[in-house]
Amino acid sequence: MLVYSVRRLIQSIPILVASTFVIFLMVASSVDPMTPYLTKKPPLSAAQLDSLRVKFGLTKPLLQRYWDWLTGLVLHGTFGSSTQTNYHIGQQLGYAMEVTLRLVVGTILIALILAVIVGVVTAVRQYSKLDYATTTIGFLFLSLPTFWFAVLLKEWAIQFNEATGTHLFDTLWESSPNPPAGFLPQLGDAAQHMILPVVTLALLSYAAWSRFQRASMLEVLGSDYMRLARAKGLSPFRVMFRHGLRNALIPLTTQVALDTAALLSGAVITETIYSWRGMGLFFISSIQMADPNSVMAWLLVTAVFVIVMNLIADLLYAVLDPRIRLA
Amino acid sequence: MTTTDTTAGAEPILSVRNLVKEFPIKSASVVRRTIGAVHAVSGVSFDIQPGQTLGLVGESGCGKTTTSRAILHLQPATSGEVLFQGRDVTKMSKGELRRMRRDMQIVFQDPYASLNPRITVSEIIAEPLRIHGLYGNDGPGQVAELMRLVGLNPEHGNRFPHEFSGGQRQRIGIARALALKPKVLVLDEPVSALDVSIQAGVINLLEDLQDELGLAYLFVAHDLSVVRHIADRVAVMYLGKIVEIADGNSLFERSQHPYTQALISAIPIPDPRRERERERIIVQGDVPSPADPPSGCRFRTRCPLRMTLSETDAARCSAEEPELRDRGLGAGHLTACHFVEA
Amino acid sequence: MAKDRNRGRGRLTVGMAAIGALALAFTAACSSSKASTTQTSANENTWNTINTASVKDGGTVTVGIEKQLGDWNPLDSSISADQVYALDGVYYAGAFISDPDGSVVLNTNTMASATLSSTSPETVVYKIKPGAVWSDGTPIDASDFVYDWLVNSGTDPNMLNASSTGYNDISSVVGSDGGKTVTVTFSTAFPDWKSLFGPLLPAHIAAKHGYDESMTLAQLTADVKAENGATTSTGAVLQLENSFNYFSNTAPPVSSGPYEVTNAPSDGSSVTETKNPKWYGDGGHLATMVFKYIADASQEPTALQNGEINVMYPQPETDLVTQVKGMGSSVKYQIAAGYEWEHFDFNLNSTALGGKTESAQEAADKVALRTAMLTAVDRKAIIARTVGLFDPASKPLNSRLFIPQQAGYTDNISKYGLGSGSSSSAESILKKAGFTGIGTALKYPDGTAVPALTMRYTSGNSIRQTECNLFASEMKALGITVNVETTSSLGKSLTHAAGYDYDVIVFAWVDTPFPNSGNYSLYVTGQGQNYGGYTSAQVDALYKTASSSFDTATVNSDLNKIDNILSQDAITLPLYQKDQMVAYDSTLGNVRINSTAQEFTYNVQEWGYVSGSASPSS
Amino acid sequence: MPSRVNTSAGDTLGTTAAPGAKAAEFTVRARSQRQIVFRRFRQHKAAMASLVVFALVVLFAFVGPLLWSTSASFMSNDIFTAPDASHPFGTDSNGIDLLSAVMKGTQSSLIIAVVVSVVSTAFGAIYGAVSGFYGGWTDTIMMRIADLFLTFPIIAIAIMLDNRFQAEASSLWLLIFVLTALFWPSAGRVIRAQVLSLKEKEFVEAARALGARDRRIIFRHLLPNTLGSIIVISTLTVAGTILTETALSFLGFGVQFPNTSLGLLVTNNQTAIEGGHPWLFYIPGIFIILIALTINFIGDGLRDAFDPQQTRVRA
Repeated sequence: MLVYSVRRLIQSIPILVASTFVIFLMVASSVDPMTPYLTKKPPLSAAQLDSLRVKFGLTKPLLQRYWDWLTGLVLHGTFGSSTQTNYHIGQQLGYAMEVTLRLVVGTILIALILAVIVGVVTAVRQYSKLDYATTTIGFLFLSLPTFWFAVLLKEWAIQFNEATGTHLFDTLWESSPNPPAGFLPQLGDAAQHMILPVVTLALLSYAAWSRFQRASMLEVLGSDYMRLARAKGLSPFRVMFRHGLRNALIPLTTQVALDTAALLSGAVITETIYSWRGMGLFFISSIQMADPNSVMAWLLVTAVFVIVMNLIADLLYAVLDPRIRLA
Repeated sequence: MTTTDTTAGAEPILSVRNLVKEFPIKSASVVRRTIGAVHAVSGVSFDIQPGQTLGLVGESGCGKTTTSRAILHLQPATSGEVLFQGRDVTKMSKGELRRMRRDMQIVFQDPYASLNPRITVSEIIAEPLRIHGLYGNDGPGQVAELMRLVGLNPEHGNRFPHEFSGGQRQRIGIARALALKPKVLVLDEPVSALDVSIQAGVINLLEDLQDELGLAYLFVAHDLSVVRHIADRVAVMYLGKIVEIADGNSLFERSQHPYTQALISAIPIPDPRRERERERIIVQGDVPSPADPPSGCRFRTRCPLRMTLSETDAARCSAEEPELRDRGLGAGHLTACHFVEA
Repeated sequence: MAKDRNRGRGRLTVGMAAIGALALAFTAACSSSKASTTQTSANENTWNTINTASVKDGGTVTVGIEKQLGDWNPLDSSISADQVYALDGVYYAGAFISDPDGSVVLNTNTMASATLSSTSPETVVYKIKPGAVWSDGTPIDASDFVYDWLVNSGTDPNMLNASSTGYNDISSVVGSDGGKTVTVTFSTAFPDWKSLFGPLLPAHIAAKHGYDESMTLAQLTADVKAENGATTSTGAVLQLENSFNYFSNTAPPVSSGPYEVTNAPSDGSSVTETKNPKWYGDGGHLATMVFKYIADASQEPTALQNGEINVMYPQPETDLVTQVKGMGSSVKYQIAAGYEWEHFDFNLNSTALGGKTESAQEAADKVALRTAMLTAVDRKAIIARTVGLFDPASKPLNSRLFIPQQAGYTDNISKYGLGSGSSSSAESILKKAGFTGIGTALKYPDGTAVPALTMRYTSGNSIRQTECNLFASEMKALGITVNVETTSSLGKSLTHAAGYDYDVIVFAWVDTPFPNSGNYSLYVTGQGQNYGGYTSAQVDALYKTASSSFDTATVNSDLNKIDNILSQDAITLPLYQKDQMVAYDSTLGNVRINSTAQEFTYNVQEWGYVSGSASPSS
Repeated sequence: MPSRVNTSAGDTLGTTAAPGAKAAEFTVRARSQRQIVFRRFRQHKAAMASLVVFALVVLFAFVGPLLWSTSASFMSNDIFTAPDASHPFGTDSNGIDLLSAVMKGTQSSLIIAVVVSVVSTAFGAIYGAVSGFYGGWTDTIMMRIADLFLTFPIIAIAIMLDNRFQAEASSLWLLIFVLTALFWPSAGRVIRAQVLSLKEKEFVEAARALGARDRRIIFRHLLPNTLGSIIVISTLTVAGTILTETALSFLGFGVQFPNTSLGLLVTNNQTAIEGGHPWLFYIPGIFIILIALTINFIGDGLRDAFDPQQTRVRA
């Protein structure tokens, strides 16, 4: 397993390098850090603009710039300097990751629990009214545009707050600007802020996962060993959980691992609507600031997420399913 | 391995010489090196005369299917020669191989898996003709003729394989193999997947076709009973090697090798009374791993004969590999065992 | 990149071209209490007094900001939004401030006086109040003026200061009277001297980070010259840059305004400012101000409604205004036309509309074509479908160099019929000039077809989309095909970075209280903001005289002459003043719009919860 | 690496029955594959209903404009009128009739979705089949390239391409290109996984024994056997594309004026609920949901129809 992981990670290195190179070319050709400076009123002097070009490394050949970026990353662990003053890319990316992680962990927990329950119940009661109802609801969530749903949810939350005269839902930010003192009140504050974005993402993610869980549960239920277990006279509960659920969870687990990569790279829309300064907003603001190194840093981290989560998905598969041998 | 299967008579249409097929085993370390090999086929030699049938018999995993694939170059051999009409298949170019395939065809074991479920039967049978550019204006006629030849109703040509029974499917497979009018047909357990009641029908068909078209068969099977009917010569394989090869009658009547004897003793006898009295030779233990075959005689770990031998004789089994040669029976009856001289 | 993808975000990113005014870097917060009593504007007598209230001490105000926080140096060119400038102004005071009505007045909290003592050579004498100190107790004095001058002088190209306008005309800054009197002498006349010495940076802090306080301009010039164009500075020049960059990268260690930064998490999510204990001026009622980042303007009203912020100042738009109106009595808001104005601009580099030379641009057929096109534009119809939807008071703007609040404002547009929407006069102009195919497929007098024109607007900006649509349909009525396309980077399009890619464009400029120096770069040949490539010897000459005159009446008359020429040449058409908006808890007093680059925080020391209200305590 | 076959997509068809299941040596008059699939699909009530609704939406988008004469770009003087007889869907701030705008938006959303779905699935399937068929280094390299595409966060790429090419390329085709780049690798992975198991089937070996060339094996024997998956994937890609297009529009990088799409309509009116004209937000949104929902149901029906495994449990 370890050997396999190491080999996979080593295999990923050329992908990463190739990917950074392609992305570097793309970023270099589309994100011009000079843009904001070209239209200042009053304008910057030509000498100042030249000085900026040097500062941003635009006077060097493209390959040289890529090499500088790569060696900076590999030798010094830096993402290069930002075109913004007082902006440390690594540090800001760290904050963004922490914020996104909070969102993602909450989302996955809720979505996973929902998905497993709904998936199992609908599989066991396949073609029942309950199955049709939950399937329809699931498909409805699958068909909702994220921001449309988020806007509605926010609207309802505010109406709820106003109608009840409470402040149960916070509509913005990951915490209050000046959170209350003490651990518990702070936790409560964070929880209030988490409800809406987490519910948004969780409902949208659970829908796909519950379909997945239903499908694999159905497959397991139809398998010979389940029939055998039932024939042996084991209690239905025991059959379902010891034999059924355990095996049916395998595909879902790997799927969740894969989807996590996408969530980690930033639920751009959810983060925008709820003003969570996570990975998604980091990227959008990097583009708005026309800051190539920020964009590069974000893309690199995202690529690493994808590769690592892919690996984890494969490893999980092997751990959970003894029939799979990694080689 | 210098001994060859020397049946007197005409020039063989297919000669296999010292055929070896090994599958590499890769290490599980970070850098994947080849650290060993599965010795699936370890030096097999035989000849097939035109219009004759060679039965190739052995347990599952003994290498007989690999042999048949290597002969057709579906899995390239590691070493050795496969001479088809005197020309070495293993050294053929792509184009030569394609031409060779017109003359040497294969029928597969599983009539369900070997037919593409998405294609109609007439298209399946027409495919070889199309591949080799022979599907002209009379293509449909040829296909209908082939279907009739194997006993299928040509009107069913536009149906899909799943609409046919197992026996019918195997006939489709045979019709496909015959479409190019081959000279040699490799039959890879063509009836093992079929019900016993249907097996006879297919075997009869194969015999009729051989008579009609003058085909040579390499008939691969895992038990001797099927081969008995159809084979002119029979080769018995154990763990990648031929342990005994002889004309059909000679093998069944005068088998020398303990393994062959064990196989023959396992054939059920239709008479219940005799069947009850039949003395069975039980071979003990499991087949050793082909990745690490026993030294000397490969059968020695399970050999009933070896248990009766003196210690020195038994030591010879593990020290020296028995040569496949005439052990006193003549008439091309070759055996690979140190202790069976007649 | 500029991507004001929705109307609400316009404020943040129209930026690139339009915002610039902040670079004029004048003044800081802190005003005298006179703001609540004086009435100076001729046009709008409530500009400075709206929402005046007596307020109590204490309380916290949270302000929503649409930009990540962390740009600390208001003089740095990389500072990218007026939103941030609003915040920086709270802790760095300057010599003058702009009141909401546009009048530039002395910052009487910090300054005792500032007088123009001579015009030849131009000499200004500033007297700093004796009690004015930085929050660490160091007096605000002449050294701060000298530092401001040196970093803004434009001597060092590697110093990325936002603007050198005016500062590069100064020959000396001399302190006397223990540093409390500062005498500034100019080598070239700069009549807009009140725009100088806006935010003053603390020279004594700069000294701790490399700046040599004995440095003179002559020295700096000599050192830079010695570097001979090197892109990396050395020695004293580098030290000066380091001190400048220190202010960019570090939350201000000291404050000269009513509040000082006490908490600024490095993730840039918020800035908390508390009352400056050494505040020497009037007011300072609130205990704490929090500036908090919000990703998207359209999220602000809900945040205000939900009590998550107390003040917001988004770019107003229909839905947003409706939403705020719907919030009832708990929220007050103010909408007013400001210094930012929307306009259609021709690209004279396009041979269809002009050419590179003045003679090509002045060719009779081209002038007629441009005049006819602008005449056909119905500005009232545009307003009715855009800003008029939420601000019934919106009306066409009739000057390119002044806004109605300013004394020099004269109608130089409608008398030429531009923007009237009269297709009949447009057609007669074309007919008279010899055009054919009017209303079908327009041809120049020489018979060649007028090619299809490309018009661009910032993608996602639906107001501009409407404006372009209307323009296109009006041009179609004349027989001109206008293809409306978007640009994701207004800056790139304007500067033709990817080659010349528009014939007509719509965007906004931000005016300043200094119409002369503020608009110089827009219409003078070869200047940085003259994107359309306009060239007129007459305009250049008029600007030259206007730039050296100290007589406001002469300057205004010269500028209006220029404006008339621009109308006659029909190179651009102002549409309307863009509205500004501020919305806040109704219990907050003295919060009001200041549409100058001073921003609405100009009087932050006066802010507070209205006496008697149940204010949220911190 | 263990191959994860998407369990929800149809496995190989017609080869699942156990050997000897039909022992009789007489002809079975069985239904053709197509008939079976069609019959199973018809039994899926939700899918059938969805098919009808979806057909109506398509008619609405493509035939509607012929019957409803108001142009989607005509700015009338009726600003912000609520839905009534003359404007069944109301109008927006420009006085544009929302009914015609929704028709036009639906039209372009559907065109984008279908083009993306067909191109990405076709390309992905061929790519996956080639990769799986050749295996070894070819497979490793091809799959790593697909991984490379997966590591590019597509929204990021869209934004950057948009930034780069907007002046030069038509945004609609750029959008289609970007979305195709987004969806093909997943199709490729699923098909590859199937081909990996399919190529071990004897009929592939049979074809090779007959002398068939690689191209023939891939296109004649492997890909047709993944048809069920291909159809299901391409169906679901339509729903995915519609939603992704909406997301891109929200971020300002989707279809641009003068073109329109459902995503752009909703984005332009995202504050309309609070602004007092909620129909501008709800109506285009409901159309997006309608399309995505019906497509999801149709995809579900097809999956059931193609995959006999799922129906086995019914008994």
